[in-house]
Amino acid sequence: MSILVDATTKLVVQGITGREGAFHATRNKAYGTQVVAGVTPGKAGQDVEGIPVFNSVDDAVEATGANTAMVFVPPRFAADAILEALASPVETVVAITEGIPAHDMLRVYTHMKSTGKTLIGPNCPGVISPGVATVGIMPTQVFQPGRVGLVSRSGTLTYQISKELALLGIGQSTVVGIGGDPVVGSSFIDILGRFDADPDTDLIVMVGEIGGSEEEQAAEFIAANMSTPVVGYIAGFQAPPGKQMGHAGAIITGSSGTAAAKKEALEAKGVRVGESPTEVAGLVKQALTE
Amino acid sequence: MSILVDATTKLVVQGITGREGAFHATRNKAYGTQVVAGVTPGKAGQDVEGIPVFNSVDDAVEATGANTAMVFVPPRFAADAILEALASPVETVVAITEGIPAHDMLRVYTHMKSTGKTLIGPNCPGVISPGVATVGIMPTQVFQPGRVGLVSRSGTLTYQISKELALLGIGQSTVVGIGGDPVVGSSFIDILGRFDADPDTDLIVMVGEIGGSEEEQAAEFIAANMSTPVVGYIAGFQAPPGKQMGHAGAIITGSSGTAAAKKEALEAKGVRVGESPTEVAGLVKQALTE
Amino acid sequence: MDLLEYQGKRLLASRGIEIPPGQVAETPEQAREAAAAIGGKVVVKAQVQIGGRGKAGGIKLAENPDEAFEHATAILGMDIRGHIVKSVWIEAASAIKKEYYASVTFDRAARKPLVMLSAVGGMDIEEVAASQPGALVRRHIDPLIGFQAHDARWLVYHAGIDEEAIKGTMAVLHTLYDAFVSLDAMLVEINPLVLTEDGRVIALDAKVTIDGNAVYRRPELADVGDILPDDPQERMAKERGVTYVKLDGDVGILGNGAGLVMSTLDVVALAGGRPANFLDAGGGSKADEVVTALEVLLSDEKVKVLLINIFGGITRCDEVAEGLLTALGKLGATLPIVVRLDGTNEDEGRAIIRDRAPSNVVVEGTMLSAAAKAVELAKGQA
Amino acid sequence: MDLLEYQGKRLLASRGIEIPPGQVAETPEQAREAAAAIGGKVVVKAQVQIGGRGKAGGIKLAENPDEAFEHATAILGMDIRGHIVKSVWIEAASAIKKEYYASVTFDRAARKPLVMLSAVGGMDIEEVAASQPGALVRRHIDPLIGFQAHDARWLVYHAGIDEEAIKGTMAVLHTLYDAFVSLDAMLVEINPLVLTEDGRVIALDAKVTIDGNAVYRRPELADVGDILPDDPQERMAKERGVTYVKLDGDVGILGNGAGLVMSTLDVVALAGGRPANFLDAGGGSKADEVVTALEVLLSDEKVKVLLINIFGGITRCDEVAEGLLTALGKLGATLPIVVRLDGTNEDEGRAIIRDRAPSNVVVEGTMLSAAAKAVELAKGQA
Repeated sequence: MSILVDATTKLVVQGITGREGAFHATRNKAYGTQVVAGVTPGKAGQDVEGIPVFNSVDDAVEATGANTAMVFVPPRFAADAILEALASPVETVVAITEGIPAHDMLRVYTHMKSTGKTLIGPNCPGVISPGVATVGIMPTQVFQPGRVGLVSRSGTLTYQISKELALLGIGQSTVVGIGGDPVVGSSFIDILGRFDADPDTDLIVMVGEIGGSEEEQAAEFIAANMSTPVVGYIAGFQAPPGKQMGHAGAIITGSSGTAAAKKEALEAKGVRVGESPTEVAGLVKQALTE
Repeated sequence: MSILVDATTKLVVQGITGREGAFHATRNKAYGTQVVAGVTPGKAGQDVEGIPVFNSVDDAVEATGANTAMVFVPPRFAADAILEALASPVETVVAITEGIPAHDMLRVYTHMKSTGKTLIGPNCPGVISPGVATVGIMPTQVFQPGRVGLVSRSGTLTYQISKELALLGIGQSTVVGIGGDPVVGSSFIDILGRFDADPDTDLIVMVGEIGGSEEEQAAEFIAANMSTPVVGYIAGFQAPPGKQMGHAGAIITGSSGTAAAKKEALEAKGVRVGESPTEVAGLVKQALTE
Repeated sequence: MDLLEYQGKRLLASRGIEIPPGQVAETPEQAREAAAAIGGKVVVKAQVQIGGRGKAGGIKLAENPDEAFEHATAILGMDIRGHIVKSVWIEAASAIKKEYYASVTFDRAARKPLVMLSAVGGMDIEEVAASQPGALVRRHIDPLIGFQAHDARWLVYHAGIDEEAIKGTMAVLHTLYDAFVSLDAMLVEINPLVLTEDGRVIALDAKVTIDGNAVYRRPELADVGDILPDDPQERMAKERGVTYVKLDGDVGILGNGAGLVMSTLDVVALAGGRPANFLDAGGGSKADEVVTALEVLLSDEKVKVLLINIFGGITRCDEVAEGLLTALGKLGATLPIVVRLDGTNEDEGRAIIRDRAPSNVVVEGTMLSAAAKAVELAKGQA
Repeated sequence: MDLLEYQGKRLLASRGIEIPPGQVAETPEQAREAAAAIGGKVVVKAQVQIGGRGKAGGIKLAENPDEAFEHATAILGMDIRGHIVKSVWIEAASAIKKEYYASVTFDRAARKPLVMLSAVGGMDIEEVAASQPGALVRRHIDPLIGFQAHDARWLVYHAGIDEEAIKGTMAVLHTLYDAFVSLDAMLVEINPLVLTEDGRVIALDAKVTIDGNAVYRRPELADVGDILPDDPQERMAKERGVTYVKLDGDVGILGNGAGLVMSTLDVVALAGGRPANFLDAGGGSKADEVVTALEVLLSDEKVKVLLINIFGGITRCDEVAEGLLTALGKLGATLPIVVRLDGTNEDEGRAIIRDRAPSNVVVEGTMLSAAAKAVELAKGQA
């Protein structure tokens, strides 16, 4: 088992005829994901390495039964592409695109909530259920099947922690990159809840970073609602206050956004927090053998 | 029992210091409704016949525990007033105001759906649960307590049919005027579903008119989902096609909007339809004694 | 509020949709001048608030200004299904390659705006919708998100718009939706939307209906104005803000509330009578409105009997009775009048009629008996 | 993208918020001329992208043009917390009756715009928020419905805005929200918003931050331009589109992906070292970006050791290795460089370094060991 992405996932890739879209659609397919369709307006009838291209997501769904969309279109057109997917029968949308205007995402997010559908990202590496399927741009060789769920705001840091877990022989049920933008479709809480309900996830690693108050909110949620144990990691203890750190999101907003405050909030709710990726992997190992 | 309005209703009247607002707030209170507050911006601290006035719905709710709002503000400001009520803890909003621009209501309606709250109206006479409480402008003397639910797009026609029922000794659990505007907050189907779930409603009278396809949709809903019997009435058999008849809504849109088509659609689903208010009352009497 | 073709076209043109150059003319001479100014072949089009102008002979092609003069002479003053032609729109004739259909309207059932597009446009779009449902594609829009690029793409691809017209049609759809919202319209329709021989996408007609409740906040409609009906009663009713529709019977009907009035029409018909009109004095009718309404009805010579059916709610029956007496005193009508008063202050209202009304006014206790009485009296007058 | 006070003010003024008349000056002479043109008392205000100007002496009242000249002379060139003052804004002094605070910003936690208002404005709004939480009222806005009249009413009544300023403050709030949306802003803030002695509500300051991802669609920002930092490395990084922040240590750090770089900083600190910077070459770093990033780092004399920490995903380790060789060839750096390469094509990347890199470059197998090695080397250099 796994969450969000599995053997029943039928993927339509929006922006499939672009360089990145074509590259990752092909790679996702090679990993075993059912990549059933692509969309590029005006290019219906073409194909990308055997994946048929359609003019609209609706057409792709009608012809192929796609239930998940991955968005690879450039930032200026990405909000429209996400809205198109949300207007179609597709249930889950994974938006990889980086650089979408925040106000676009505010509108898309608010609309998405009223549809009851799921959006992961934007500006995220995607979702992988190791050994089963991957939707996104994650380097698949880093991951191995297992029973630890991982959710992260950061891409490469996710790979780092997965690597540390692998060194200890620990694999993942699903790894979810939720993205670091100011407005993302799914929060830590949304994903933690899904992992908690997944019978094949024994423990969850939550990888946060400075800025915002999502980790603090997650701490409350974990204490109030979850039975699956969580191990936390927060990046940015050495980050200077008030400076923007690459992710538009990583701006410290008052004391609540510091790494120390986040660690404290999590530990106050019984979540063990490692100070380095290596320590996190150790804590996971320890928790699993308790 | 009853629906929407009952002994637990605590009403805040928006626009209470206007002529109509003050008049009907006072009348509703005299009937037994708990009219706990009024709102007129800038007039906090005043009162209308003992009903305290606040600057905002939030303040009114905080001070009085109001759970229902009635909107009496002029059409140019009514959409804002409904949105204010929806943004407050109030759960049910009854909008009496006539003449609200349709595009305002499109936006308000779509927003309302995402809040999970209930809006009755606008351009409606309100809701009465005879002998218990009334919210709106209906002449209370026409109604008497009983076990027949009544839902109608029209005001005075509602009174006429209630009068005919009274002549046969039949009272109502609740009477709901949903309003005749192109976009209203609650449809026939919404109200039929509530009546169907009400243990103290034995039969429902649905009073429709020409235009739109709401009655046709209701017929489908009744056949598919309801156990409580329904008696129907449609006004407008003699209405000329394609002319607007007072209610902006009553425009015939293709053959589906005619009174004959609506009657046929309802009868095809087993709903008895009277051709005059008198006949409707007779059908109700007959159905109740079967 | 329905706009005339040229009014709608100008509003669309000001938002960026291309229309052929044109001018309004109210006389044949103006039509000739307009045709001369525009140059080349022109089309002379009757400006009336009703469809089917072409079939009725209200649209003519003119080769030159003199022909435009002739056509305008024929068309001005023409009666098209009850509408007298008071102006014509003279516009340059277009070289048409394809005719499409595009509209944005209000779908009451879905409570959403509905955009429709067809690659098979032209006069009989309703027939297209009925006989080739696939040829008219429909897409609902979330009014809070608005019309998006993907909506436009979906529509043009699914309607099968020609490749060379795709970009232009998508632009028209965006503008049409913007017009729908920014004009507080209930309908904006272009039929036909034309692909010209030289590859432009232009509007050859425009039908725009504005929400009367929102005109106050649309200053660009200030000089459009509402067009008064030609029928004298309908005109009087509209001037005085009363909802009135003329029918072809002889029983004049006055009630309060649209539903009750429609029901009254039906009950009169069931009793074997023929309603002369629909007249709703409003749910909250006061004495003044009753007087106004009676003035409208009594000015119609076809009305033989009057049926007044009032159910008092906000309306008080005694005020209605006083209004009736005032109107009768002022207008001195002698035709039979059947009155039914129920609801708020019904006893006081009935007493006023009984005690002070002239003998041609009778009170009935129920809607059914009042209708029967009115029909009986109408038959007696025939 | 942070705007200077006067840029923000002009954008608000163009939307209808009143500001005092003013001019920008880049020399004391221009300041004198501006003061003369404005007339009366003026305020000379340092234009820098950082708060706390007043406390730092960057805001001065001038009684006349000569005083404006003197103040401008003192303020221009001043270093305010690392920002050099390059221009001053000269504006008419206002007769202040009350100071309020108003802002619209982005609440990440709620994923909604947040409007804040206080009747206790002025410099230390953060202290007000901390010490008198009730004095700063907050209201979230649904971005699809937008800011409504009831939101404005709720804010002014709950903030306790003075009666005479209510109407003006509500108008400012509407405009402020409109600016937030129509400028693609992350923050629009007026502190203080002032009620003047003669009853007007005007903006005496403006802080506007624009979403860099949306600048392309806001033509009115075209001539605003992004302001380059004064620090040479930060300036170079910004010019080349690399995310860089200078810190005060000696271990230069380069990684791909903000999270991984932050984590690298932490691990270096845990190992006892002091990071010299944050530098994210991007999640999808290519060889070119590595070269650029290295150029930025190597130009900083404080950097004694370089730690390169790459986890290849989209980024390919062999390309990073090639980029490193290219940069070293070009720049000829001799300081110790610790490289850790993992992920896509890690073996190829490591082999390139091992086989072809100069001897000052060492490869480590894990992030932890690489950090330890870098710290050890830095201490050796000290």
